[in-house]
Amino acid sequence: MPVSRNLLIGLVAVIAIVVIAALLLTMRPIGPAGEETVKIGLIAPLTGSLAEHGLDMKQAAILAVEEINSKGGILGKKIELVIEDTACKADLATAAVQKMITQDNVYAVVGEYCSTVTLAVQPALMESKKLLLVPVSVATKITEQGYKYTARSCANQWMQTTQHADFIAEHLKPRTAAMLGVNDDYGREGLKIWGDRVKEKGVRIVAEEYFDPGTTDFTPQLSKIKAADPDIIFVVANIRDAANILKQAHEIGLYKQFSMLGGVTSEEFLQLAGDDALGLVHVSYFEPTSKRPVAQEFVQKFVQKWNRMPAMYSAGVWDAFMTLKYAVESAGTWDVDKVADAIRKVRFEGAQGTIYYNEKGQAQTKVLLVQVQKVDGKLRRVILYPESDKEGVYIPPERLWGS
Amino acid sequence: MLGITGDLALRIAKYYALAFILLLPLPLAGDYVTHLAIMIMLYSITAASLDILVGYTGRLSLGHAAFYAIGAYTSTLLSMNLGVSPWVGILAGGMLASLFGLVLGIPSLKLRGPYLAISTLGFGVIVQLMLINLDWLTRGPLGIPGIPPLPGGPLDLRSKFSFYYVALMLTSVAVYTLHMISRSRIGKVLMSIREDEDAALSVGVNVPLFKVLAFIISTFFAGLSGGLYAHYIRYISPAMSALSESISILSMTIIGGFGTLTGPLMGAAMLTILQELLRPYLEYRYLIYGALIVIVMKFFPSGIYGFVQFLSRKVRG
Amino acid sequence: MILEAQGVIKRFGGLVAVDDVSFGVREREVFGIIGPNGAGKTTLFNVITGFYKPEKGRIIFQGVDITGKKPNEIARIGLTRTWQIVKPFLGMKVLDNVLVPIYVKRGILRGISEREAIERAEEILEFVGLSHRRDFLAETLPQGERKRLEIARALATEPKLLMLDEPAGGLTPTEMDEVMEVVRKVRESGVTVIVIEHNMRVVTGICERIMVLNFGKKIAEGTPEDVARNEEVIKAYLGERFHVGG
Amino acid sequence: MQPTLFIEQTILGLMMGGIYAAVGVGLTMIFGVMRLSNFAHGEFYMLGAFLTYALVMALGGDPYLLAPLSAIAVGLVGIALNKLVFLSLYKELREAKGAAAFFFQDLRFIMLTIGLSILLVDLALVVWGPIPIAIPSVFTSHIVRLPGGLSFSLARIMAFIVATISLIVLYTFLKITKTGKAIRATSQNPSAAALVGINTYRIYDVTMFISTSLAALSGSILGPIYNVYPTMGLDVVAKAFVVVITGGMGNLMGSILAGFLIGLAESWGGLFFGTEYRQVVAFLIMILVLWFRPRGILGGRS
Repeated sequence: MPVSRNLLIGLVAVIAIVVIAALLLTMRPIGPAGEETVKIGLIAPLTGSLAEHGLDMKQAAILAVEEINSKGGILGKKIELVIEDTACKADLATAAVQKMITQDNVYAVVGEYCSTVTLAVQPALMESKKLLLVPVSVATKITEQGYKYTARSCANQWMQTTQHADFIAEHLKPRTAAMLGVNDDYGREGLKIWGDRVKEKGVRIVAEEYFDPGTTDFTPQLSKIKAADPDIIFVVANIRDAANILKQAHEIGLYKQFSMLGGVTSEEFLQLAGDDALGLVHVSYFEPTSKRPVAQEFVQKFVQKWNRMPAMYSAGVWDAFMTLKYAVESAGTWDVDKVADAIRKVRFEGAQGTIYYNEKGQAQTKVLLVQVQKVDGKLRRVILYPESDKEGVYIPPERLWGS
Repeated sequence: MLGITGDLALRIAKYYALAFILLLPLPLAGDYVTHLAIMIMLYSITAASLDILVGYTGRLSLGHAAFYAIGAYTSTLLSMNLGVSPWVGILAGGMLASLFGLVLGIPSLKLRGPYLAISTLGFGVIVQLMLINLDWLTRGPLGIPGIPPLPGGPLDLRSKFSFYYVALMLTSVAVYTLHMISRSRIGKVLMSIREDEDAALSVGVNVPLFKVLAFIISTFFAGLSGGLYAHYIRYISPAMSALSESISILSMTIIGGFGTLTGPLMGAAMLTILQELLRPYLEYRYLIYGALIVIVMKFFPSGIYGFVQFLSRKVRG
Repeated sequence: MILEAQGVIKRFGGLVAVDDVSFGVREREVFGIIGPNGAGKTTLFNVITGFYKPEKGRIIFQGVDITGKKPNEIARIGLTRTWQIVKPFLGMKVLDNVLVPIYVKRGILRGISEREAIERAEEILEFVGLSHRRDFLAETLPQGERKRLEIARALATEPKLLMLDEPAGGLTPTEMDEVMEVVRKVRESGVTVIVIEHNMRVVTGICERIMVLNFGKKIAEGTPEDVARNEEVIKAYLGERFHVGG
Repeated sequence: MQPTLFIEQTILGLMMGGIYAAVGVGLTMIFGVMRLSNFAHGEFYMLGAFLTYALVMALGGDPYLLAPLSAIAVGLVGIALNKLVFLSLYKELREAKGAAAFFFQDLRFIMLTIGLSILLVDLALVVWGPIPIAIPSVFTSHIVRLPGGLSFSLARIMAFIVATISLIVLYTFLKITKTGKAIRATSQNPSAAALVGINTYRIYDVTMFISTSLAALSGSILGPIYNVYPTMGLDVVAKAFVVVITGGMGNLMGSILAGFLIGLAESWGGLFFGTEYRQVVAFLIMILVLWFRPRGILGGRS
């Protein structure tokens, strides 16, 4: 067969594919006529190795939108939720966000879980003047780049890690510490901030270990830490890894005080780790047991709808939607510049506590420190700090383990 | 030149020109479609470059994304740290990528089949881990935001509309060049290695040299497209070198139809578009995506290209 | 002497595949290597053409020691082989099969122009009688034509010495005659030829001198008639119920 | 450095090596016999773990008792997939001639198994959800203390024992039974095996069964230790390939040896260069081994 005919077939096919797809992709879905809605996008990892967290986010977003709409929407407009999966991949996420901007014409985007994805989609959103409400990604940089349309509704890495480090240094008074983190942006930044902070307070770092994402066996790292014999072990990991780390630490006889960041605040974590979680001190920016009425209401609605306890990521997403609601209402307009200003002025009761933002769009949420203790024979997080929320006192883990 | 008659070069160039003209009005469909088209073009360069290695030389690589990442990082770091023009940076990225291609190509000369595949996989993982661990150089796992856009003189290449035309031009040139290489003497010699290494040796082909050359050519273009990606998205991270990225590039090459060069273009277009069309199904969509890969590969060993040929034969009777 | 082998030894583990073989090939002759299966003929070919490294011994081609050189280097100085199980570039066109060695020989980047290269390839195809298959994929050719394509591809390297490994193996009598005709023409064009062959009709038909191998050792050398009368050869072949001249 | 740390790291490295070997053996076997680089191998590991979980929920009892059941079930799934997807391709492959044709068939198989892997991961995500599941077992909470401050959970020791036993059983099966010998014959030379009357397609079924059920068994015995989630297979398959390649594709003993080698290399590499370089060390070891022995430590098929 002549070369050129094959080539022609090929190129014609490519063009045909692209053109047909362009037509398909630009077709706008036909919505309910008459009713005016505003679209809000949610991007989250619904597939891939982080899908469990995407689920937390998706469920909270659906709940928040239902809640807002059932109370008449925002400024009389109902919210329509557009959910896209990113699988924590930058290329899928940028395409998803581009679709939201161009095809769905969303007003704002809530997301993402992975900081790397949030950073990847940020320029496109900022240039097309869409609000980016970050409910989970903690990388400090996200709100440090001076973007007006970005706001983060959860504590960032810097806030939670420094406050955690201060608490540990002041209340637990360790002389030496070991650090163990996932070898990605979350773990690296976490260990750096925490290490520098506790060193200032005279704590000596005796081990700094990393594990790659997807690791299931942490005993080699834990064994090195055991040999360094620290007073406390600081761990940055997500739920799945954190539970395994605690289990395996005890397995190889490493019984020490562990402390972690906020990523482990969920019921699933306690189920996975079981009694091995006893004594763990960690950050939380949301406690489902909180007595505050707004939190109570959120938890009750979440459990009613999804039949499970909300994780802290869910609270972050909920508060992101509420931020939008209160900001638009206080601005009295959907004008994006005015709403962006209003976000920096609102102050409201959210699931995580009183929410207000600084100039950079970073929510000044309260960082709680909790310890996993047994209350009435059940594992529970007991708030140790700050004083205003205090539910109990720190108990050295040896006393909790009994023997 | 290189065994391509001017006649053939011109004839193929005509088709590219035709495709170029036909694709000119695409950005009118809006930024979303434009963005996808740009991504398809960047993937096209990468998948076509991989085809030189896989389809023409018969050397399987599961680490091609590493070169894409190396190109992206080189161009980014040069332009951000040393103030080098991104245009020069992209070229430097391609060259550094092909230097790494050389580094990978030489030790893997003796390896075949799955041994080569897994070694290249290992190379991809090592590059990713180095991008993470050497944070004094690469700024670590969080990646690099705020990469400068390509300078376009009067054009603002931050806008997808103008970037599209730059990308279309560059992609046409890059893919046309790859096409010419595949049709050239070098291409034919590479094919002879693919067909039978011993036979190629016995007629005087310096097999090791050409295998390494295939790596160098292939990785150069992967590096180029990585650089373009960096200045387009303006954010890069070590995840660019992940195994999943290499697998998706390889999927485009194979499912499109390897050893044809137009096949990988189809693969890049089809798979990118398919992912978008399946978006509404959220977490269910990979059921369909995976099943489609299985079906295409089961029934059309030469990929979508083979399928299109099959159709065109049917049409012509 | 265009080619000289001196005391070549090749072992595989405990097995001595080629055992101290020495021989010489004169310019412009057709030299046959025969012997029962497993006698070490193909191994000897592989040693001469650089695919195997001998444990001992030297190969001298046109006065140059080529022992231990790489196969492609050996091919480029004018010593080219074919394969017992033919290895045409199946997925490429017949013309391209022949073009590859021409490019390699005459220069990939510069040297021969494309028109000249194609003309040359067409000449060679004409020479082996494959002109009508010029634009076919090699995989569509029947066995006899594949054998001739293999010879054409080897000729395209412009060899001074052509080594054919069973060029008539597995062919029908008609195909066999075609191949023999090609070999004769090759020789007439001034190329020295070494042939491994099983079929004695072919051997006696084209070879001037013959060497016989058995269990890796050279047991006889001479004209076909001399060799046919050699007792050791008869013994070796009778073991295989093989009749000389059959 | 403390000697106890070195000893403990060595033991942990060897234990990891045992796990790598257990996952790798099925992979190397399927390559040896069927020439199939199965990128979906990890998904059978994952399916095994999930099925065991489902069985524990349905029937009660300990996962370590139910693991064989789930392994057999997954093995049957393997056979079904083999018949549905691969069998006809092997018949086509018989017609294939030339190095390039085989290479292209390999590519096709690799892509097919990648597609299968994507499909199966998503299937698990849809059926069981993304949240990691802990399988309760009496063995996980029992910790065995050894002298010198060393200790391991009973589950880990169980896993090691089960893996060892299954390897021994497999080895004996291949050595003494008729089917086993037929498998080895097919692995060495498929066309010769067919000539002497071995039904190679049936051998492929048996091999698929053994390979997938071994993967499932590994998943079932490791699930209670590491928890169960849809992408758990992806986390092991790359390392399994590294082990199998290092040992020589198709070489059972090679895989086992390479499993321990890579396990140790990772442990010691983490000890000397820092744990962030564990994987780098593992991959470099593989590349080094292949530099000197392009077909793995003990040599394998190409």
